[in-house]
Amino acid sequence: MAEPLSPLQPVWQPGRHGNLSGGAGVVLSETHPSSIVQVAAWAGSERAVIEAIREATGLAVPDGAGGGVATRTKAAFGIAPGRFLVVDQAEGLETELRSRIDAGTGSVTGLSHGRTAIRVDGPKAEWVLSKLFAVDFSLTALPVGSGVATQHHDVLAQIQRSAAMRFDLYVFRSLARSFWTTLCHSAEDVGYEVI
Amino acid sequence: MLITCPYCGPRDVSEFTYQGEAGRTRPDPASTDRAAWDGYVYDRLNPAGEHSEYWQHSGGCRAHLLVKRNTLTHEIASVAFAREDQRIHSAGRRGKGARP
Amino acid sequence: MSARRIPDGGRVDRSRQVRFTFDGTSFSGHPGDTLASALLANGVSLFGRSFKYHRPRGVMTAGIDEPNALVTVLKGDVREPNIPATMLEIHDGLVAVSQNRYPSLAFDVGAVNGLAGKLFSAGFYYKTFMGPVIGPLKGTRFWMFSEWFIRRAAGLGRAGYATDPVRYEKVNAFCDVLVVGAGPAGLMAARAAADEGRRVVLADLHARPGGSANWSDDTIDGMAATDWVESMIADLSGRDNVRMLPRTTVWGYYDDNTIAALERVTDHKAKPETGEPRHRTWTFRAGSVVLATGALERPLVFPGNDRPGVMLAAAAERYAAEFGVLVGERAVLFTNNDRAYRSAAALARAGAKIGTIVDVRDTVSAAARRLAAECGAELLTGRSVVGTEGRRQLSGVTVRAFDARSGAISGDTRNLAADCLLVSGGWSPALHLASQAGARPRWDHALQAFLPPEPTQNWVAAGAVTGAYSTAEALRQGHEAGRRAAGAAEGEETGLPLASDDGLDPTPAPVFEIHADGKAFVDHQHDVTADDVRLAHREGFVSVEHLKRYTTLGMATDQGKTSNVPGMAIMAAAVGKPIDEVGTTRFRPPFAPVSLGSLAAERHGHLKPERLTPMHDWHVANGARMLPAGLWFRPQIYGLPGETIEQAYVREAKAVRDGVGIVDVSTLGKIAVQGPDAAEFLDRVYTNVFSTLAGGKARYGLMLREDGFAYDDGTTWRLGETEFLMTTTTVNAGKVMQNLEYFLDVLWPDLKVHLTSVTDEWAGAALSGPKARKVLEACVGGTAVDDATLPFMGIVRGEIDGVPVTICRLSFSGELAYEVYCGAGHGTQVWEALIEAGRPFGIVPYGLEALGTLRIEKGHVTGAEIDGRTTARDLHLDWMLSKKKPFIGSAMMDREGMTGSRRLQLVGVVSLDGRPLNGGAHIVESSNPAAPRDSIGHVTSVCYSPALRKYIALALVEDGKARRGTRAFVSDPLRGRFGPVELVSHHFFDPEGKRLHG
Amino acid sequence: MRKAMAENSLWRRRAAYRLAHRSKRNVPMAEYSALSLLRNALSGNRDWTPAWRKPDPKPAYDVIIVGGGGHGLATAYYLAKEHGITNVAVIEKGYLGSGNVGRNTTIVRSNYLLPDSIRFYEHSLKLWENLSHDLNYNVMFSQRGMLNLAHTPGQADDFIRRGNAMRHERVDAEWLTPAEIARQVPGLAIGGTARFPVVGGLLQPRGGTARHDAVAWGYARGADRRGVDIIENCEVTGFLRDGDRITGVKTTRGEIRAGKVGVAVAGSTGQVMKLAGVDRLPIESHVLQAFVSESLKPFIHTVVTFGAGHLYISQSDKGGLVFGGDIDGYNTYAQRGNLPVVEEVMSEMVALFPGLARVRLLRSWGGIMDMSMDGSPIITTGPLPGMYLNCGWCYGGFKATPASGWSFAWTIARDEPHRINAAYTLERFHRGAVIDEKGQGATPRLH
Repeated sequence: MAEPLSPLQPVWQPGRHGNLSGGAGVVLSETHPSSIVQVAAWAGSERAVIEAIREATGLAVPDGAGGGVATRTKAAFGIAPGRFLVVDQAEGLETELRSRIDAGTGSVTGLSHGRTAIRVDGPKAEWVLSKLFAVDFSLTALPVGSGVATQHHDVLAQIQRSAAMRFDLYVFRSLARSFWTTLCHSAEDVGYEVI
Repeated sequence: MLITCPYCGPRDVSEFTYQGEAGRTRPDPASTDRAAWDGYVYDRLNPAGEHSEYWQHSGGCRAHLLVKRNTLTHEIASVAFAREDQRIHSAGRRGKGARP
Repeated sequence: MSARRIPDGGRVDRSRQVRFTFDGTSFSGHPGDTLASALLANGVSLFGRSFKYHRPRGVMTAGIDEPNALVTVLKGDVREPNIPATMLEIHDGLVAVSQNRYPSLAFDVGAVNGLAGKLFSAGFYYKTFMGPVIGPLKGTRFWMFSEWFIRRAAGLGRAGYATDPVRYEKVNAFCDVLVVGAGPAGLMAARAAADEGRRVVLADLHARPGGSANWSDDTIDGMAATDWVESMIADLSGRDNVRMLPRTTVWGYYDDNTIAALERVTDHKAKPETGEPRHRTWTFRAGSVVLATGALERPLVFPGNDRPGVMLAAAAERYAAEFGVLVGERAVLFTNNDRAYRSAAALARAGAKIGTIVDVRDTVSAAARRLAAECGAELLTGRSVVGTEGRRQLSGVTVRAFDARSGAISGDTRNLAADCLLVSGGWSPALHLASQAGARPRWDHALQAFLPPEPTQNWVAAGAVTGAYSTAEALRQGHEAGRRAAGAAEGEETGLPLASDDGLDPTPAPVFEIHADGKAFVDHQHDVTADDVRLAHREGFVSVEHLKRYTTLGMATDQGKTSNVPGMAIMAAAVGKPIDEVGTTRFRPPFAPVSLGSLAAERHGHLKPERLTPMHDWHVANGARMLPAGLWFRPQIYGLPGETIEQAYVREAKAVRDGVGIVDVSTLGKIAVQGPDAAEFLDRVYTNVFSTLAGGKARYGLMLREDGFAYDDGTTWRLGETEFLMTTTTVNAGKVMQNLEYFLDVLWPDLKVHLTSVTDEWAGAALSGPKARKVLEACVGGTAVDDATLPFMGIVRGEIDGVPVTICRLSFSGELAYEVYCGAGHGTQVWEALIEAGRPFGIVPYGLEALGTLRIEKGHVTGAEIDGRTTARDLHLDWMLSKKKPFIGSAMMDREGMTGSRRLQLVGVVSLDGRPLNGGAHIVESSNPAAPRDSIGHVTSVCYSPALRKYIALALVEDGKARRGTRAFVSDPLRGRFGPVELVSHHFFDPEGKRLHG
Repeated sequence: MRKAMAENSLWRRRAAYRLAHRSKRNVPMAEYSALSLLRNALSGNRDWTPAWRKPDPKPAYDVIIVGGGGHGLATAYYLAKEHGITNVAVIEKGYLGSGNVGRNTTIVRSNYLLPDSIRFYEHSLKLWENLSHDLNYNVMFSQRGMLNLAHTPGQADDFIRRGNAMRHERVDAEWLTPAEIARQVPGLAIGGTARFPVVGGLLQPRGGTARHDAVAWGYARGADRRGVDIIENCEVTGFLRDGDRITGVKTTRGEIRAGKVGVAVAGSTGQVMKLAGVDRLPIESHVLQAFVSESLKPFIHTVVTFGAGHLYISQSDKGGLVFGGDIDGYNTYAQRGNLPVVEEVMSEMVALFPGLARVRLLRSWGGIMDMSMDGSPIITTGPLPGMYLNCGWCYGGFKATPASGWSFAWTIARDEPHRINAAYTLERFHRGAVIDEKGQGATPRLH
């Protein structure tokens, strides 16, 4: 089996672009996680699901809306009441989670192909994202690890702050190419590098 | 207009889909009471003042919210999850310092 | 007016020259100049022509309230009309032209309108141009004939058709305190809020923060006001919790402190940086707002008050102090208040001769008298300017005695030579944003001004906008407002800078108009005169809204900033009521005009994203003609060179019936329905039963709306005991998802069901045709695909080219057919593998047209038939309406309006004249093509059927079922098609469904 | 305080001065014409008289119309003109025409899909075509054409179906090719890089625009000249009843009796009907924002709608581009909308006319729309005896003004609907005989 094909391929232009007078304000990349899985708990089973995520990934998702945690290879964060997006660079996460979450506890939905993972990294990341989303991206409002579900017009996005100046965006695959183009366009004034 | 989603915090109205008056009661599915069905499907209170209504946070967590809003001033008195069980079990958002 | 640049003073950079053109003539100015200041410095006095009478007009203001000096900026073919020269910063290469004149600004034939001024009184067009009641010009013809000329005479600048190539953007900003206006009050507020550690944004519409401190002769904190501004800017811009936004007009105050502003990012630059937008829309969500928006000076209304050379007093002061431009050598001041004496003094200091000060008041404060003496001006109290002289520029004014109480004019006329008349009628607080926020302004009798209302949202006002016109008060209010907005505890005011006190009386005399002979303009841009206002009163258009609408007062591009209050005052005088009883105007967004581009922001040139299937690039590379379907793009046909659309789809459809074809079905909505109650949930939302569906099987389902009309259809697959995959139509996918979520959250919260959109997770390819199984057999591993393993509506899992796939045997085409789903990232890989495997069988990719053809031949319905007005019975889908259980729509679907023979019912249509049928054609019984009437239905879907070798269609026809086998006619007057058809069953082809069982 | 009083008296004195010096009071209301305009110009425009009287309410009328908007005034006009019922009062809570008649985008058309709609709006269009003469008031109805752009073959079929439906009802409709559209509407993004290329357009040549305020004023003047009392600043606070029967209204200016009471209050329908004890109706009140650009030289001649979104645009005689889009989509009585719709509409404007990015938005405003459950209006007797109801105009009420008034007058005068409004009942919802032009069902924000 070949590698999954990225929807961004035809518009993928590695290198530095835009106004680079102050260096590249952001680095844009696609993170290609092999596993993107949504886990949803029934009301009352939230803790059990959080525990299952911990067992499957080692990630301790903090309780509370939008709470999350990210490591170099794995990430998890709340996207809705009782719902979490769990991401792993490695394959097999859906199977792992399914084995730990039965129908009485919640449901597990594979989205590894359906979502495209885009990383916006750099000192101007908040600036660039604030052009597209009506969300307060300041560190106090959105601490490291936590996430939000939001939208840019027709494009729904789930966004996790994976480091102080780094955001991981999960957008619908069918819209990812258009979104990428818009994102690059929005980053031109601060300069961006595609890696 | 901002709606403070109990899960996501205050968000712009553009992230929400209006789902109409919340006060209507759907008749029992097997009911053949035509007047009751007519009332449910077609009739609205349409008050000038406080209005109970549903909004879906379609551009966010997708939960339906029960919103009490004044139709004369657009002031929102309260927002809660439409589902009781979400009201009970979902912790409020942390770190959302900004006031609505 | 013989304006000129004075040797020093002002805040322009005299060391550098900026070259620009106006009406084709080259001029130069300095960085820091506006077009108005630069042209004035070059001695230009004539800037434009008025709307109705085409009167020559100069510059009246120095800011956003300018009604007269509007220009069009040209960037190549791209035109930007109606820009106030007072707000336009010059840059090298700026090209500006004047407007509303022909052939030239100096000689404008439109000025002939002025001769018939009385005829063109307010509302004259309502009383005439109706034309004759009979004859060729009856009806609307005469009006439209007249209108042609009126439209060409009206309008100001000309917009261009060329695409604006620049970029616009929007930024969402969250802050604790937004301060609007960076005058003394705003600067203080920003600093006070920042001191509390709040996130502060300070926006000001001018290039330089400072407001009145940039041009007044105040001292603040022991230094010149301009130096104090510099120190405040240095302080604030050094803080990382403060964002300063110059050139940013806050124009909209929406609900919940959602505030819109326009930043003019590059308008003042000869060349923008890479990626810089021309305009940036800021949408603030502010915890609280400080409105420090200042006040606007208003003119007095008197005959000849529009002649170039008549200017607001503070504007003249500002040109001298801020731009180093003296607007006249011999000036007269005409005022009803003290503050204007400072303007006269400033001009005198700058080198003008202030010959006379004409004050409508009998008595004037000592402080004002001192200023008059300081300028060496003769002070004429109890007098009024009653006229002006000059042609295209002022040469003199006439003065008579005036009784400010009765408005009576008396005594001898005195003529004063002047090249410049400074006018001040008092000040109007700029309370537009406060009013937009939801409440009514209140009238203050002492200040003769509308003041901000009690806040209905979270804002605080500070400075001149509250009617506090002294700088000391502005500083104090600003500081306090900043602290309040920041939520700081009440405390004593410490560290407030001291400001000079001019000792002047802030209250003006209640005089707005000098009622003498001649055209006295209230709304300069729209040429609304005081007589027009009185005419409106005479004809009963008394309420402020009627006044505005009848006379067009305040409807011009300056939005009445200088004219609203005088206009209301004149109406109030006519009615004999105080101003506030005549009414107040409710201000609405925008405060000042905003570019459409800035509001489109990043959507300028990119209205909607393109939604692409996983195989999109393959389709394009293989000659598909793509068709938009909502946001999606789908192949319409894969045309061969020289083929028409019909030839292509007929070839494709025939290939399916004869062999095998493949179509991309990835756009179908796909919803994961998971949970212990998933089957129960589906029973409630579908008209038919799903709880009996076995695992590994699929079923076709139909949904109704609550009102009982048909809504959507699709197949739903049972993947496990608690897991289903629902498919919906492409167009309804989003709506269906939201509906289902509503049901779960609101109607049935007790059901344990989760819904997730997985449309994008799966690539889907439908393989159809008698040889479809052979193709699968050639490429599918891990499972058999024979009839026993994969019966009709069965589901198996296997792999193709090493990729896991799920295959369901279902058919839209009526042929033996399969839908093959795999992870979207492998979509193209699997698609290509299927094509490769199908090559020996002559596989053909097919598009929407062939897909439509195949389903029409089978009589399957889609969105063209399920159009929101049809019922399941209309579409002969009543067999799907379960009687064993209630479902969404079941209680309402049998109402009398939804049943019976008058309903439009689905039928098949066969063309009897061998010519194509058209979607949207109607069906009629009468055979007369010349007078088509009495439509009995319409054609919904059409094709040439290769299977039947006929043009066929589906149609919705009154009592259609009963009409099967009868003749009718298609009538399509829009496309000139009329012809005989036979109405038949919608099951055209293989009605028994033998073929899909292979 | 003393100062305020002093000024008060100052105003009064000046007004008295003006009044004393005014010549010729109470001249009869003049016929408007070019000649009268000239005659008055020569006398300094001092002889014009009020366009309508400002009478005090009488104790009783044959008919009271609640709502001095376009529909209410038109109803009064046609009651007097067509049915000889002149003892009529129109009661308006604010200034005349303060509602949607002065807040719309002025489009007049009859390009509907369903026969009931076509017949009604075509009746209206025919009245429009002679309205200026009929009223002796130039309402500036300009038949500059109404063009609906289609962007996909499927949409083209839908539009052609509609155009054909019109033609079968003897209403004008034409199909234009992209090339023809390009000639008629310069500056339009038709093909090329357009995200939604134009594949054709449905043109109703007789459609166009009118001067909205003039319609209110013209009907007011026309009704007034026929004896109707137009009573402004008079708010209905309740209904007088005799058992179930409505016998008049309570107002802020006293009780007024009437044989019949017609309610035509658009966005305020819910509030007014509650005063009559009717708590629930198939109506939701929503805000629709409208926009006008700065004044420009002629840019666009025809009225154009964008089919890949929701946008309609025309240019006024003054030169402003007048345009609008969707309703905000939530219940409201505040004549104030929010920013997302503003941005959506502007995005569509520049998508359709990419040259307009530099043109500036001058004004925006909001009107309250009485959105019905099927997108079609209600003009009916009832729902209480002695009462007549006219509502549910969604955002299509302006063009309907003449026919709405005409058929409502008929319904009031004869106690039964005319053929053209017979389908617009309240009980159609009960029977499922909805008139759903958009096929969206009982979700008002989608109509």
